[in-house]
Amino acid sequence: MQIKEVEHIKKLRNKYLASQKKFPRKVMVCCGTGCLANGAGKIVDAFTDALDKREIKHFAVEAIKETGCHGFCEQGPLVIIEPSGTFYTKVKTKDVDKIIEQSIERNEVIESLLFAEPKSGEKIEKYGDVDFFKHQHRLALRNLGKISADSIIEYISVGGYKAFAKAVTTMKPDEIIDEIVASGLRGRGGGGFPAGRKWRTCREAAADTKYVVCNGDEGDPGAFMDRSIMEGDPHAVLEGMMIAAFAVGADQGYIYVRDEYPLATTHLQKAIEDCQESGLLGENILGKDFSFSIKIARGAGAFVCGESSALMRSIAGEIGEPRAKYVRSVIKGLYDQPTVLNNVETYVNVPLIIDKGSSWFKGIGTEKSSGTKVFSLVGKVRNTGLIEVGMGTTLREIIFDIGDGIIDNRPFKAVQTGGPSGGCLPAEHLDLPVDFDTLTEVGSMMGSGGMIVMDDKTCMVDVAQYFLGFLVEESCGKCVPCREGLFQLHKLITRICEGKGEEGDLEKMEHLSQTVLTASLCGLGTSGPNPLLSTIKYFREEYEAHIRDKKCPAGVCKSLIKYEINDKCTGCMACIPACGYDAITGEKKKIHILDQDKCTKCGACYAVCKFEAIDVS
Amino acid sequence: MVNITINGKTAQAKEGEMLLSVIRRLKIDVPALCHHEAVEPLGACRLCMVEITKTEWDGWSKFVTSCLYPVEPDLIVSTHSDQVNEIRRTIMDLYLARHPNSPEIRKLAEEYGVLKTSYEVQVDGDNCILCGICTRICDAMGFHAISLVGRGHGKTVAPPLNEAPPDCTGCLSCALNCPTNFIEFSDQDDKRTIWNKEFEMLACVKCGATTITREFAEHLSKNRDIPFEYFETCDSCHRKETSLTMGRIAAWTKEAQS
Amino acid sequence: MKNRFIVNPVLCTGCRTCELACSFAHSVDGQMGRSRIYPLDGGMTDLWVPVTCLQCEEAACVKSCLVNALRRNPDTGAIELNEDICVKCMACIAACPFGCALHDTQHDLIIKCDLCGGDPACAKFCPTKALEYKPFETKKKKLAG
Amino acid sequence: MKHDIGKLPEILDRHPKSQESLIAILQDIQKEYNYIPCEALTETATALSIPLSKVFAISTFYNAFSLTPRGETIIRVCTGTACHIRGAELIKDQIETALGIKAGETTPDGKFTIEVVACVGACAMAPVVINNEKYHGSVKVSGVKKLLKVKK
Repeated sequence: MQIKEVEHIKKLRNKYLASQKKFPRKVMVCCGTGCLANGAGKIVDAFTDALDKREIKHFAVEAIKETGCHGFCEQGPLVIIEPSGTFYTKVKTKDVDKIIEQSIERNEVIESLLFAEPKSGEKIEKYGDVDFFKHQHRLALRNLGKISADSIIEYISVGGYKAFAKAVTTMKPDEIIDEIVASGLRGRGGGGFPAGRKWRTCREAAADTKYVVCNGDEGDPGAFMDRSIMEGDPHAVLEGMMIAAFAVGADQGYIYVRDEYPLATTHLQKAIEDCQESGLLGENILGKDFSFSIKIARGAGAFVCGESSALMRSIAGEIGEPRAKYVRSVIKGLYDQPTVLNNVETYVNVPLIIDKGSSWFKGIGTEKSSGTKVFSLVGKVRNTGLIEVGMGTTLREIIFDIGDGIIDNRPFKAVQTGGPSGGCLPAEHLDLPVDFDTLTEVGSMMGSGGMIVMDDKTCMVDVAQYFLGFLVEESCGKCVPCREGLFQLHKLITRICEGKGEEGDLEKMEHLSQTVLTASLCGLGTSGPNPLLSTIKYFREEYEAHIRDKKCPAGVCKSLIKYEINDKCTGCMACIPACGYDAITGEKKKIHILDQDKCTKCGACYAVCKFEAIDVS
Repeated sequence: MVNITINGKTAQAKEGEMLLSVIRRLKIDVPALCHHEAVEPLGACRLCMVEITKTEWDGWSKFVTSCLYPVEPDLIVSTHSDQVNEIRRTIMDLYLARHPNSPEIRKLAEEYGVLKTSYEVQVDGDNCILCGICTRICDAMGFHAISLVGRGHGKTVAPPLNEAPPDCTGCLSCALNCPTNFIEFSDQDDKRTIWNKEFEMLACVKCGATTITREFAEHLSKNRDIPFEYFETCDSCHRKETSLTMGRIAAWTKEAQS
Repeated sequence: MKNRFIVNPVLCTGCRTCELACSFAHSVDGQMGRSRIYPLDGGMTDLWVPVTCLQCEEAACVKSCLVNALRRNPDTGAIELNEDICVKCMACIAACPFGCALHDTQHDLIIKCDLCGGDPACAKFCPTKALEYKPFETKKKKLAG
Repeated sequence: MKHDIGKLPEILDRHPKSQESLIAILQDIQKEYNYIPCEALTETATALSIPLSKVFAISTFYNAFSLTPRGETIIRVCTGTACHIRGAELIKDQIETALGIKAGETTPDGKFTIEVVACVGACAMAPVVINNEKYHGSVKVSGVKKLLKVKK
């Protein structure tokens, strides 16, 4: 299948769509990492096996689609029957025969496999009617769950590479950049720098060689949108990069993929090979004077490589240490050449903007942050997963409408956005419309879109300590404020968690944070104290409880809590083997005894007790 | 050449040259622990930070490491503003917590008024401040014998695999340029030891005085096209030789003239 | 025509004025530095040779410097050492076949003659004109003139 | 001790001989041997004409590389924010107690290595533990022992 001109894309598309008409119903099995972990692979096998055993009317292997992630990983494996959109969750292999018999052959709905809204218990039949999906506006995630993840023809069948063809054959590079500038698209990786301006600077920079780089090193713990997109819609990433390359005049692209994402690498690799084979990558693409190829560079486990200059050094096979960027990487980037670097989510928006126009895109979101943003809504929220909403949606809508509120109806305490560079926002900011600037104003950050919801059982001091610990581990160690400053901040906060905090520690930490913020070399350091500062700002009394009263109100910090067995204990003996330290003794049907001297406060007993018989204080 | 203002005085600088070079040329004392002119600036110690602004920035200023900030026209630089001094003070405080036994660190910290660190002292800390001067010089000399190993707080300077470095020629540049004199070596008789590697010192064929290691001399001779016998005589014997040769020539000339 | 050092050992009395002048000219922090020139015994009675750097065309010291701290000044022709760049590896001292790159042990500096930037103090103060710094007239030039 | 690095030439042949390939080569070596034997580092440096010190620095900078042999089964505990909030610490503790080693260590019989990873991007299923390549989501204290028995 060779694509040498725009017509070929159209022809391929029509031919494929016609071939698919044979199947009145299709089975979409989510094969994102989450669903695979829950056994989606076996579900696909079960469907194929069923076909081996007998002939099923209007159904064949071609109608089973291994799709990308729907974002609702917690409910996986997910199976959707199209075109009706019947939505089955937590499907098991034993359900497959039933699905084939009832839903595929007879077009019936299997009540027991439907998703029940956690709050109302109401069973919802169609995918689009579930609260989790209903409130979303999916642009970047447009194809996730709709097409076979690694198939170029499926991508083309939903309009893929149409925008690229339009850009290359009908637009001048400057027109493309004008369009991106007009759309107001800002970098989805964290900083929110206008993508169009970056492209223009790169285009104007005089150099023979230019590069287009895609940052797929999603390092923020708690964020996984780039992973899902790379796994589930790799061609959209390539298309975005190809348009960027044509616009800035680059002939080589790189995608830097995290080491922890093997499936993303496999799918991207296949997508690149398919494009090379069909002629969408290579020399004289679509018959034009445009050549472009893309290589995958795999990361090797270093958070700091999400920083642009470190990432570029890592691509070159060097140590991923950032350098000072008084000369920007768009002028002097990879191999000292002008380089456009955007992240995965940014690139997948590009084909949409070219296809539908900048004014359409500008109409979504807020004035200064146009378009949508994907968030990974995780933590103590009922519906966890990957969601996409228009910029300006409030935190409340995201957490309570889409996320359906807090697990076990506990009170909402805080939401952490922006990963280790961001901050924790308390309930008073729940009505904040989320965009790049509002989050920064209140001391947090958009970051790559991690959104971690916390309830009253989450200790904010512990959260800050967690992030500082993470950053100490991940600091490259090049500059002193970050290497030594974050280390000392972590020491100080650890002492507080251990009940050894002293008056004045908060002020000392705030003071040291200022130097780390101002004097560090790269973004890791200059934003590193944010989780600490935001928690001190909004949850100061919790810190003071740790320091003054030596208490952890949330019952998390081990040195400040005590586990005790109360009289609700039924003597079920479940906690005895759970305790790895022989601290609990007891007999059947008698209240167990916890030896405080042996207790390490690991919380295992608390986690296994079904009778609320263990108190934390 | 462009004009910039440093601490209220106008100075001339080459456009694109690093700000620290201009500051040092003016003999303004700005500390820097990771800077060496022989190698590319790194920006690791952050002590050379200065505050910069421009008239058109409308009161807004920023902090930059002068060692790698290229000069721009009309820059207004303040090398010792209150905030800059505060940053340096905190950095020295952090250094002192990690390297409490280094005389060099103690002295510089004292200059910024830090007599005792406010932070937790690292008891088992060594005096390596991870400035990378040694490794960068080693790279610049083309040996690449040692490198910064690991990352973050646990980073160290070490030879590959923590064994005697195969590429080291014992030139000693790493040790002699270490700002805290951390790198150990010993020169005894005709043996030099550094990085757990032993080297034979070349001895002067005339007087027996030692000069550089045999490996270093062989490297220079081979890669830099210098006759090896040049290295076999020490500088003082070379000078004597020179004077005798010139003396003989002078005597002949005198003879010829008379 | 560029100036050159012209050394005439026959006139040298070994008075060591050049050495003193050089030390003063190269002071370090206001203290006298180590001299770059030494009148040495020429091997015959009453013959002294002021030994100093010849600024060789193809200089071993320059070749031996792996960090390019030694560079020729295009105006004076002197090979000058940039002390800030120098990493003190001693390669130049070991490489110079005339023994004219020196180690100032007192200030821990590598030193060599820099022609005082075009007006060498040694020649200026030499009482007997054993050392002169002046245009070198070649025979060819004479013939042409 | 000499390590068998017989597969190395084959790995090196798969990649262009440039510094750009270094990280990918190291990853392939680690995949083959479960760690990076030091002989392989030296050979790689020679093959790519990169100073050994640089190769050593890179192999120690990135978390993914291990220069010491690891267990047959590698248990990776995700400690990303979502997992942390949902009790990854407790799960880690349970695994450590069950295997009698600390994170980063290998059991004396060479069967298990526990590694802590910053985030594996499966946050919706927190807490997550990966047994070799197999993901386990929503891990509970009661499920730890069963999880450790799973062979690849």
